[in-house]
Amino acid sequence: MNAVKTIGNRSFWLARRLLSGLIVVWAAATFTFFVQFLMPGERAQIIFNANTGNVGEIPRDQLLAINARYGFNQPVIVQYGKYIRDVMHGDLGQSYVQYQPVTDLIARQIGPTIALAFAAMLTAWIITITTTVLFAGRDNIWSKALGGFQAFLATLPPYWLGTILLVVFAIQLRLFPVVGGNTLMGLVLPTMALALEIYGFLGQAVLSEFTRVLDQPFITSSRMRGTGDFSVRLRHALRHAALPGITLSGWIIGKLLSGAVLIEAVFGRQGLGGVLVTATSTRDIPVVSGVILVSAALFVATSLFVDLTVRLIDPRMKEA
Amino acid sequence: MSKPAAVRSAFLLKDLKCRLKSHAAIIAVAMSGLTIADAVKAEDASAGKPQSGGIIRYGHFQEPPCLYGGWVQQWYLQRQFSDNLVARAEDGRILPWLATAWSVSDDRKTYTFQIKPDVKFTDGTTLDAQAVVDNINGWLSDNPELENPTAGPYLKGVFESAAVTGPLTLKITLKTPFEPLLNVFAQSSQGILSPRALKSGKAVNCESPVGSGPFIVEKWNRGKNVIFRRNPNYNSAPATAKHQGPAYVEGIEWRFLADPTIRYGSLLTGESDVVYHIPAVNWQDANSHFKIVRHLTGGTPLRLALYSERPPFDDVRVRQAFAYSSDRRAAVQAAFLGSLPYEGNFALSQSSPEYVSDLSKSYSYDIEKANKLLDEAGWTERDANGIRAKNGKPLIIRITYTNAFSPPDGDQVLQIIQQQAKAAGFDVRLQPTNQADFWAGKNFGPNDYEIVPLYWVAPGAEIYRISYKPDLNGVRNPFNPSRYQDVPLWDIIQKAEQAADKAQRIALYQQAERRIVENAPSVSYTILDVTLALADNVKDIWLDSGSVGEPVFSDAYFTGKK
Amino acid sequence: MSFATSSAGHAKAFIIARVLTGARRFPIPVYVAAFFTAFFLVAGMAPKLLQTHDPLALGLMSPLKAPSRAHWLGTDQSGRDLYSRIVAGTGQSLSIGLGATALSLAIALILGVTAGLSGGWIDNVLSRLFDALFALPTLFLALLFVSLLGTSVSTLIIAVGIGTSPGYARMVRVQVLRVKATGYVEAAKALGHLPKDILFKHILPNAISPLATMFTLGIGQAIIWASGLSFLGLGVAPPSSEWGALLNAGRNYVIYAWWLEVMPGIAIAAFALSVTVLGQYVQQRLERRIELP
Amino acid sequence: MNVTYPAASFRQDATLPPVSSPLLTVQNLNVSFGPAHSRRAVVKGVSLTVEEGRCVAIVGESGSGKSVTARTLVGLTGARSHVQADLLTFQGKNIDRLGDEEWRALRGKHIGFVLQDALVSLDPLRPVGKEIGETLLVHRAIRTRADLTERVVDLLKLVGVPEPAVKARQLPHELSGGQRQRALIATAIALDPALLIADEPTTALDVTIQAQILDLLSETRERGKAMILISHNLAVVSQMADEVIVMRHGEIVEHGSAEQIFGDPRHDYTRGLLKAIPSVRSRGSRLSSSKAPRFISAEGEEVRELTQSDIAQRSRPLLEAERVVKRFRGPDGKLRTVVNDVSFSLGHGETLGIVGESGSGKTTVARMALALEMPDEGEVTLQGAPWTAATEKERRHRRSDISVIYQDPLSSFDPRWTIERVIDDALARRRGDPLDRTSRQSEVSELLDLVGLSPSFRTRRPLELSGGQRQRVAIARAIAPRPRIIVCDEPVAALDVSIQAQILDLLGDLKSHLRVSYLFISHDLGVVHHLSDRVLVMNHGEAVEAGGADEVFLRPRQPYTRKLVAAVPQLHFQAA
Repeated sequence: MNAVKTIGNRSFWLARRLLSGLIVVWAAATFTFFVQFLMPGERAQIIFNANTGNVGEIPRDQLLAINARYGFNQPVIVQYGKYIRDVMHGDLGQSYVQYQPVTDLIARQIGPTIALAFAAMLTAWIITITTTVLFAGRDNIWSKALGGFQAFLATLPPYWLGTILLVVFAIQLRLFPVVGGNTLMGLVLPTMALALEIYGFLGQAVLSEFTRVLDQPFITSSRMRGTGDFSVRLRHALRHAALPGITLSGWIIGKLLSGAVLIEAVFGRQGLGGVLVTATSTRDIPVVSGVILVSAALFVATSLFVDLTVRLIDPRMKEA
Repeated sequence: MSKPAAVRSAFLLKDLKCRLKSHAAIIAVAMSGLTIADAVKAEDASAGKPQSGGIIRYGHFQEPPCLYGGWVQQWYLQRQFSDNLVARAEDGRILPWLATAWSVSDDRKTYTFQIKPDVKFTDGTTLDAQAVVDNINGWLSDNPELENPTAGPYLKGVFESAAVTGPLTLKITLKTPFEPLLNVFAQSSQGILSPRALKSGKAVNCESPVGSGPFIVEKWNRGKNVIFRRNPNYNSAPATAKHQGPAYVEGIEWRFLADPTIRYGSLLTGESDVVYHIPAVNWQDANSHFKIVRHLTGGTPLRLALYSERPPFDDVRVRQAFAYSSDRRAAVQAAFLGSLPYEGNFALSQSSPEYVSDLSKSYSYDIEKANKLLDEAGWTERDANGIRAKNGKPLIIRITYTNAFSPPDGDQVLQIIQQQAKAAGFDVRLQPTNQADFWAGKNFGPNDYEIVPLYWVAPGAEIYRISYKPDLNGVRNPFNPSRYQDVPLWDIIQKAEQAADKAQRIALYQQAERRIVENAPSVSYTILDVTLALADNVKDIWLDSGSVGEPVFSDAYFTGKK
Repeated sequence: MSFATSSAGHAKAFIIARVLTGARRFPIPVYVAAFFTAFFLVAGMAPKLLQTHDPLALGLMSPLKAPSRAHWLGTDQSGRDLYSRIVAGTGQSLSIGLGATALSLAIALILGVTAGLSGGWIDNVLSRLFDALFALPTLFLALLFVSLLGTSVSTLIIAVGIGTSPGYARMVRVQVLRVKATGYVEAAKALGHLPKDILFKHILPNAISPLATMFTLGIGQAIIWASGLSFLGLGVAPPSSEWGALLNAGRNYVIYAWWLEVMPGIAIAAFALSVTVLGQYVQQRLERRIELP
Repeated sequence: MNVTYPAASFRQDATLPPVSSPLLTVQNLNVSFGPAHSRRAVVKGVSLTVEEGRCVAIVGESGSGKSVTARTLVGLTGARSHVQADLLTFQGKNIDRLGDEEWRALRGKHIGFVLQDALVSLDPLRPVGKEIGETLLVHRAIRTRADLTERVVDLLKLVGVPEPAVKARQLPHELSGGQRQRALIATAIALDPALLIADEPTTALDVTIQAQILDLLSETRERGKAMILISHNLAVVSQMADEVIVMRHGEIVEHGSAEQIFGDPRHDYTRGLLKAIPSVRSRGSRLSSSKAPRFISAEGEEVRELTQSDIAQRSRPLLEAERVVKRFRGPDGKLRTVVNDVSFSLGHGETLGIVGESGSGKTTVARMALALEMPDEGEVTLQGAPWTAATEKERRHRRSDISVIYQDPLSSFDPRWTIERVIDDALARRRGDPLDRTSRQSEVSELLDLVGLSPSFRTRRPLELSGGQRQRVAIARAIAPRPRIIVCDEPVAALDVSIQAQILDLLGDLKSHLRVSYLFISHDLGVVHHLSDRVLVMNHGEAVEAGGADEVFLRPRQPYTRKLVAAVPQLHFQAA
């Protein structure tokens, strides 16, 4: 009976979260749809120029033909309706420039980005957990230095760090490939560049909570049972300290695409970031909208995942 | 220095293309036939016999949206998988390729071509006269799927028809004589593609185009590389090639490494066998460690076009003063660190046949002359910062350029000019403009700039027709961004074009050259190149100097163990 | 002791003594941070005081010189003094950092306070809006503004300011909700104070003060963001030596002339870190008397 | 932890304790905190012994060093501490130079420790079964997983947790307060340690639960184990202890048998503590030694004469709640009735005590009286006029008639504001004559004086005050607008007994001099009884019993009231 209630609660919560996630994605889609009208330049002109390498006025008949082909001559609200309908059917349109359906373009580039983001996040967590458990809240110099070190990492521009890592470890020391692609070794440096910045923030959040938790009565209580220090840190404090870190991770993932754009540029990697920058610089609006939409959806999905994780770790949240 | 000139040339080419509202920019590049200059040939005959095998890892620069088309980045790629009707040698001679022989009628309006037998596209279909005719008709049609943005603007005005006269013979008829026809056919964007494959639409062909060339596109990993596989049945190498038959190497991994640090770094670490454009800062290093293959282009040099239709540059003295006000030789040395030569001849690149070398010494840095000229021109007022003014109007010079396309090396020259010209009282302002804005025409309105940097690659002085034709009969010449209107110059150019005698033609062109330099509608500083750096164990990669210097890998081979 | 009767000298001595004894208790990092912050502030406001060379003066004979006594941080490809260029770029970088953060916080404050105070559907709509904006890549928003407004310092301020505001807006909202639920707000209500008085006297000051640290953190982050845009070629026009532009320009020289890339990066990190350290310290000092342990 | 030892020669003697040594011996224990140059002594020269099977209680107020003393016995005084003792033996072994490993072997296995408030002393993210199992696992007391589960369930059964198998898998917050505390005790007694230290084991618990927990601890003791009980609550201690140690400021003030301490306290401090406990016997007398303040304003006239209208209104109740009902929506979306059909009235100069355990709805009633919460049914009227039924705008100018003192004054002060501003802010709401700036300033001083604070407090901020000082400021703020009613919501629950006595005295003094009425809410029957004229007993949102204070507490009619009264621990050895 208790269990039934819990499940009921959870599906109610999940339904609400999914709904608000959909609203967010819809809002992002709407936003990008209307933003294209703010961008300078007429769409037919951009398409024509992109395909022919031209600029400026184009022949009127060409303009009309393109407008008709893409439906630009219809009322905006009709275009919007069609856009939303297509999006709901999983059709993000056709690139103006690249002769490809947007979904194909994104599908092919999303893998490396997700791999990078995931690897960076994972690495950041591993470093966070290791350094926190080993050094946090101790009465020594390392413990004091840890927070400062993290703050320092958080203030390094990640692409700058990436460049330095690339030159030092790939070009000078030749420990890692310069052109890494998606090989494991090639992933190391971009991952570190991104992960160290994430660690700067994540580590600080986890560290402060960890330090706080170490003073909690239940920690003392556990020590009073004879539990060893390492065990107390790992079994008790870490779980608590991880919670704000997980929440923060949700935020960071949302910003990861932006960071990945720069890191991908530094390391010459494939990825959504490059797609977005190229598309923006060529006003390839369907691609821009598509990438935004996908990243918004990713963000919503990861937020949901984060919330679920938090609720898994902290069952008290179920009741909140 | 670093992003060597080739990168820059590709970029500026694109800029110009955008800006000039026409396809013709591409044409101009396509005309870069006579450019040879100091191209280093990959000879190395002593290295022994070519051996088969290996995959060349080539670090290229930019990735185009489609594997073939009008942009120079697409030409580079198309050269690998398609063959042209004819080839063009460095010295400008037209040599056989798919056409084994051809003849031209006396009225210079009908061309008859004999096609090489037994050539197959890599989809198995036969490359015969019909296939060539289908290609040509497609280029010049209005079908956006087939239209050729290079050949179209060249030929649409003069082309009448193309017809098959036999399985391996075809005839092309023109409305009026057009001497550069074979030059056009020799350019990579006019490579012949499989008509059957083209039927499946541009989206498919952009990803996996089918030609008859030495390599087959196996896979295009967008954002990363194009994998080329050797065409094992290749039997249609041009006469300019070093050998006939299939390529020695098994394939090419054509990587897009836009970042110069990574590109050159990958050569340093041995991850690439060949890379495009060496960063200027690494030029010395590259020369001492790697083999350099280089092609300096002809046509106009890289120059600053001064808007001469309105003040301040409507006054020739101000233009000349601007030319005197900067030490461009030193600027080029500083920015390119020797990877590109200084070019002081505002009219023509040093690799052009009509080049007058003493002109390159004109307008050497002379701040006193600049001041004197400006005083004469009436720009006598000076503000606290030393900026001149005339009738209360400050001497502001805005330079519009695309920062997305202009690597820091190029910026550097502009920044040096900006700083030096200040001493003469010019307030030079840089207006970097991103690619998208460029396409939307931002900072390019008639009143938005005083200077735009540009170049136009061509074989030689014939480029004057495009760059300096005045607006006659109300027809605006869109390719003259300095808006320099000089009817006497135009007369000289036309006379040169009509001169039958070569020596007389050159003399006339040189007369035009001197006139251009004297009037300074533009101020040049360097020229463009295509440069590759090769690892030691790679031999016989050459640049197709008859075209725009596309790298050719079909003769390349590895020495030693690979 | 009565200040009315004590001499001014007395009071001064008292204050000096306080400052001295207080100063002894500053941790060393705070000293370092204060030094750097002061340095960059002077560099931002009066660059000439700190420059050793004209940042624009060309030295075509001495390009790409490694750091030396003549050029503390070396020279760039045109022989310009890198140290002086970093100093010269400080003003713009600081404007971007401060301006973007101020704009971001202003937007966040208006929206966050509105959402937090209103509750109900307004809160719901605004919260979803924050979510939606938050879900958009910051870089996209920045790209958008750059293409709408062109490249300049003010564009970077607007782009970074708006791009980073949804995150702050969420924090403000949470803070407002927190303060709204405190006993002192209820106590003020129980005393019969007007809602607007409660808003300005209690809710705003208490909701904002924990964000002060965020502000100092944000300045550094805004500079980093802006330099990221410069890196993509969307920064301020040359010959500006805004730090991001220096980073971007230095990148191509990194193999040969490492200082061109390393030094501006260190400048960014040093400033961002100093401001953060100082901000946290000042916040701690100020809030020690009023913050719950 | 930084332990320094006395001279080696002395140590050698100490390592050879007599055969019939007590379980635990502490001689001259000193503990200090902080770095060497600014060391702060918190335990000074404490000596004690615990014999097998005996219960020694350490009593003291906050800051007395009682908890630190206890923690020294398990080596958990913290990283910055400095411990020094002439002798520290447990089971005949020296425990003052133990290494980390040795301490761990001792903790949980030989010395069990129960902290106060299980909600924070059990890991909120781990099932209680795991926490109990931890003791067993750490000391390798079980072999298999099934063994572990079985032992945990047995232990939960032993401490009287119902459905032990189910509860073992639940998180602390899913258990009731009493069950939690039982589970916490189970973690401490899992390995049947020779010594059990219980640090405030019943603080924050309702009286009925407190009684149960004390019973449980007594059972443990009856099994022959020694115990150190630490508490601020003398009544709790008097029920359990064989021996009592009274500590203040880190020193032992008095040490003796329970009979002696409670029956014949020798030290003034001990006597004061005993006297400070409010109860039925203390009614009408002062709890603290403080003098009643002078309630004379600067002008020399007595504050607040009764006016004609006051007298006219006297016949009517000031505040009246008429069958109020309040429901809240729970997290599961269901409505829960928190206050059900409660009526009461409060007359002029009267104190109505509302007493009940946590969750009884008493605070919600207070909030409805303040019109901070609106009843779903019924209404509250103030001075005969609609109160909860009025609009906030109408209410606003009448709010100065009714003010409030919270349990946690700290959170009710804006942390940024100085005390002066806090009180000034309330003064600004005084009805009638608006005060100008200077008169408000002098009024602030007067109010501070009235609540027994010196004017130097004006510039302080809430965080810089002690708990008792804060509550005085809260009172000053409450009386500043000259209200007719003050709602006191658990005003002394967070205070030490001596401070509590002072505050209760102050409230009593103010009542008689300002002629305000109190709506006094507390869980502490003694406090309510001490102060109230009439009493309302609440349980699960309903009014169980109402009537005169003596009537209800001395002759309770309802079973719930009886149970409540019975659960209150009584001093077993009340001084004559």
